[in-house]
Amino acid sequence: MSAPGTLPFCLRLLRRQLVLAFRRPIEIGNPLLFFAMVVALFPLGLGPAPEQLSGFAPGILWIIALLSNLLTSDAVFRSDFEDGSLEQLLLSPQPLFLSVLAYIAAHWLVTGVLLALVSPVFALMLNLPVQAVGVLVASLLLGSAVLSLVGCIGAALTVGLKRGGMLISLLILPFYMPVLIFGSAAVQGAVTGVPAGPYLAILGAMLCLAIALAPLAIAAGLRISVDA
Amino acid sequence: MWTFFHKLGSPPWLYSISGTILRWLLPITLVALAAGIVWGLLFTAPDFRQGNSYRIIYIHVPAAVVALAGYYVMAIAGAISLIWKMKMADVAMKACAPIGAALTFIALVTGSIWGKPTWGTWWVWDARITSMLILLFLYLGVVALYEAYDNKEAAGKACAVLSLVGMVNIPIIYKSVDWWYSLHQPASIKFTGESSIDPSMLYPLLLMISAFYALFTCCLLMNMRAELLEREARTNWVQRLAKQEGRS
Amino acid sequence: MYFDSLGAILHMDGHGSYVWSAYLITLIVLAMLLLVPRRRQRRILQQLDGELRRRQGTPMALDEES
Amino acid sequence: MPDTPTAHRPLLSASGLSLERGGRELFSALSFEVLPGHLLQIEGANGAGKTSLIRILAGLSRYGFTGSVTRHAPLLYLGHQAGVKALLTPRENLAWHVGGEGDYDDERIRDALARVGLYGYENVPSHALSAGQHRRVNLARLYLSESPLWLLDEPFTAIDRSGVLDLENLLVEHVERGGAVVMTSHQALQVTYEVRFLSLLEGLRL
Repeated sequence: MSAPGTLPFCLRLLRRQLVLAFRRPIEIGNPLLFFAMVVALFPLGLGPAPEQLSGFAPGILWIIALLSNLLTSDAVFRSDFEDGSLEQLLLSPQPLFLSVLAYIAAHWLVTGVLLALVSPVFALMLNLPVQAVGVLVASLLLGSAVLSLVGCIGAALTVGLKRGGMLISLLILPFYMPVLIFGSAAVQGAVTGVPAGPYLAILGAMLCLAIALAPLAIAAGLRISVDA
Repeated sequence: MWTFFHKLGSPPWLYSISGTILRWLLPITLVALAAGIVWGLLFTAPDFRQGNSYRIIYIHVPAAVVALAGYYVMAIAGAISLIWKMKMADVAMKACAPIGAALTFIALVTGSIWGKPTWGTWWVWDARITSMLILLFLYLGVVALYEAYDNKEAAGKACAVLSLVGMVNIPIIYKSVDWWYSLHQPASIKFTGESSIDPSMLYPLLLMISAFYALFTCCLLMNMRAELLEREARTNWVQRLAKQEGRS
Repeated sequence: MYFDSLGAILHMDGHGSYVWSAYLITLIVLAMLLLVPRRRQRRILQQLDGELRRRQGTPMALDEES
Repeated sequence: MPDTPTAHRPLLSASGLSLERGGRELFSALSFEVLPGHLLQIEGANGAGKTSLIRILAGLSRYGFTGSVTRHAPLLYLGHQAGVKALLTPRENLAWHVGGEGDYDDERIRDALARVGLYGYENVPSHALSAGQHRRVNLARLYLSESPLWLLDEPFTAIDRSGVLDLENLLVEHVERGGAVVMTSHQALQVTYEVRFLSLLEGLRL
């Protein structure tokens, strides 16, 4: 018997993270609930006029998706850090780059993908024109993967800190901005009839870059956090 | 090359050489700064469209340029500290963040003050100002992360990682903000293009940019010296120094 | 010199308050940037010197105490 | 795989390790080698730096010390925390362990859990187990592991008397097979095997 291959190991990690998430369903529900509640805040703050809301809808939906992603990314490594599993992960003979990707994939599946899938409901509540809903879902799917990758950098750097919650937002929000710009522009474009392909392509390019580089930073961050 | 690195890694050597550099550089910087300010404020003709308010350019642009360059200095120092585990690079990186944040702050405040007579409003979400604001956030993130760690060595490493991530992201952020602004461009607001700037305005600007670079270097060295003393407080050379200079 | 009088310098055709306030703020921030590390350096050295003297217990320190 | 251990090739060598914390020197110029068959106990009072040393040896601490550590063999490190997820069952905890050491089938896991006295607990959610049982789940990794080098930080904490005996036997078995153990503990090992002691201040002694 020898160490498992890298791919089986990563799939096993992914499965472990997903099982952990689904055994505590409330943790999965929280970001969705957050999404719904903040959506309800905007008509209260901006007024219920449908035209106005539909004008702001792409930006609003993207900002809320971004915030709910941000709020959950803090927890990605925290429980593993607290119970010592993270030390074991660092000592494992498997490449940390790929095991970290498994963690991120799990996070993306239970927040980003889920948010993207329920977003049409909220889009309709905010009077987003129907022709833009498809682009909204696609841009959220792509964009939230980038958000998860970048958010985990912040999570890795702050996981060892007792009061990391607020700090992670300060570190990570600037890096979210390009994603927000192109994500909401894609939806905005779809509303006005501009083809969304180029925007989605740029989001895809960001995703490729993030997949290539973010795990390096996350691995370094985890080593530092465990060391401190 | 390697011996130079080794020397750089030696705190007493760095302390004394930076002292020598500062003795020359600081006066030169202050004179250049004063000369540039007087030149820009009093001896140049006003811009034909913006009038005298454009004189703010002599501090706004240098501060912005050096603030951005400072982030790269910080990130490179961070990379050196991560790769070669050089403690002095750690010290330099840590010293960069507050200086860069202060310069970014200057660029933002002067830009905002400049905006009032030019655009009639204190704040415009123009591409350059927005980018500067994000740069300020990036700097403050590094400072906040450093302060959050109790273990200062780990803090240095974490900030190095963060500043490297920032270095990769800054071009992306700048390009996206540029693009975003061109998408939403309000028509009437535009800078007088800096490419067509008159030489009589350009020379004092170049002088000020150089002076700001020198000033950044001076502040960096001074911060590093203070940081060095604090980190090396238990060593002989610092204690000797304290006996000589501490009793004033 | 572009301006004729001190008044013109201060007024700058109505933009004086903006220009001067911008320069003033800049100078204050720059001065702080230069003074803070200097003061910090001096404080560290003084503290360390005090610590060393305390440890050696020189009579000078006793005199000051009484 | 410790099948044909070459007794003179070290599994781990440390040279010139020095560590300073808060202006206090915890240890300095510590050099030693861990050979197959060594059972090494790190000695020192609370706060003497035992945990710091074992984390340096494991490679978890990478900054703040001088000297170098070379690891020549796969290692298994058990730290203070059990690393057991309350939401997973003991079987899942071991089968999906993030350490990624090996693929263990259910039978091996059942055996290992039986050895640490958790027979029949394979599929109970871990939050129903006590802290001591969490530690036992973690110790079950020792029965599964094939790493020749074990670094154990206070393995006896929260383990009852019979558990301690089992563990001591396991350690001896492991070193007799050609493995090596480096451990910290406050209590003396009750074993017939030769135990080496590493004092943080004086270095290696028998």
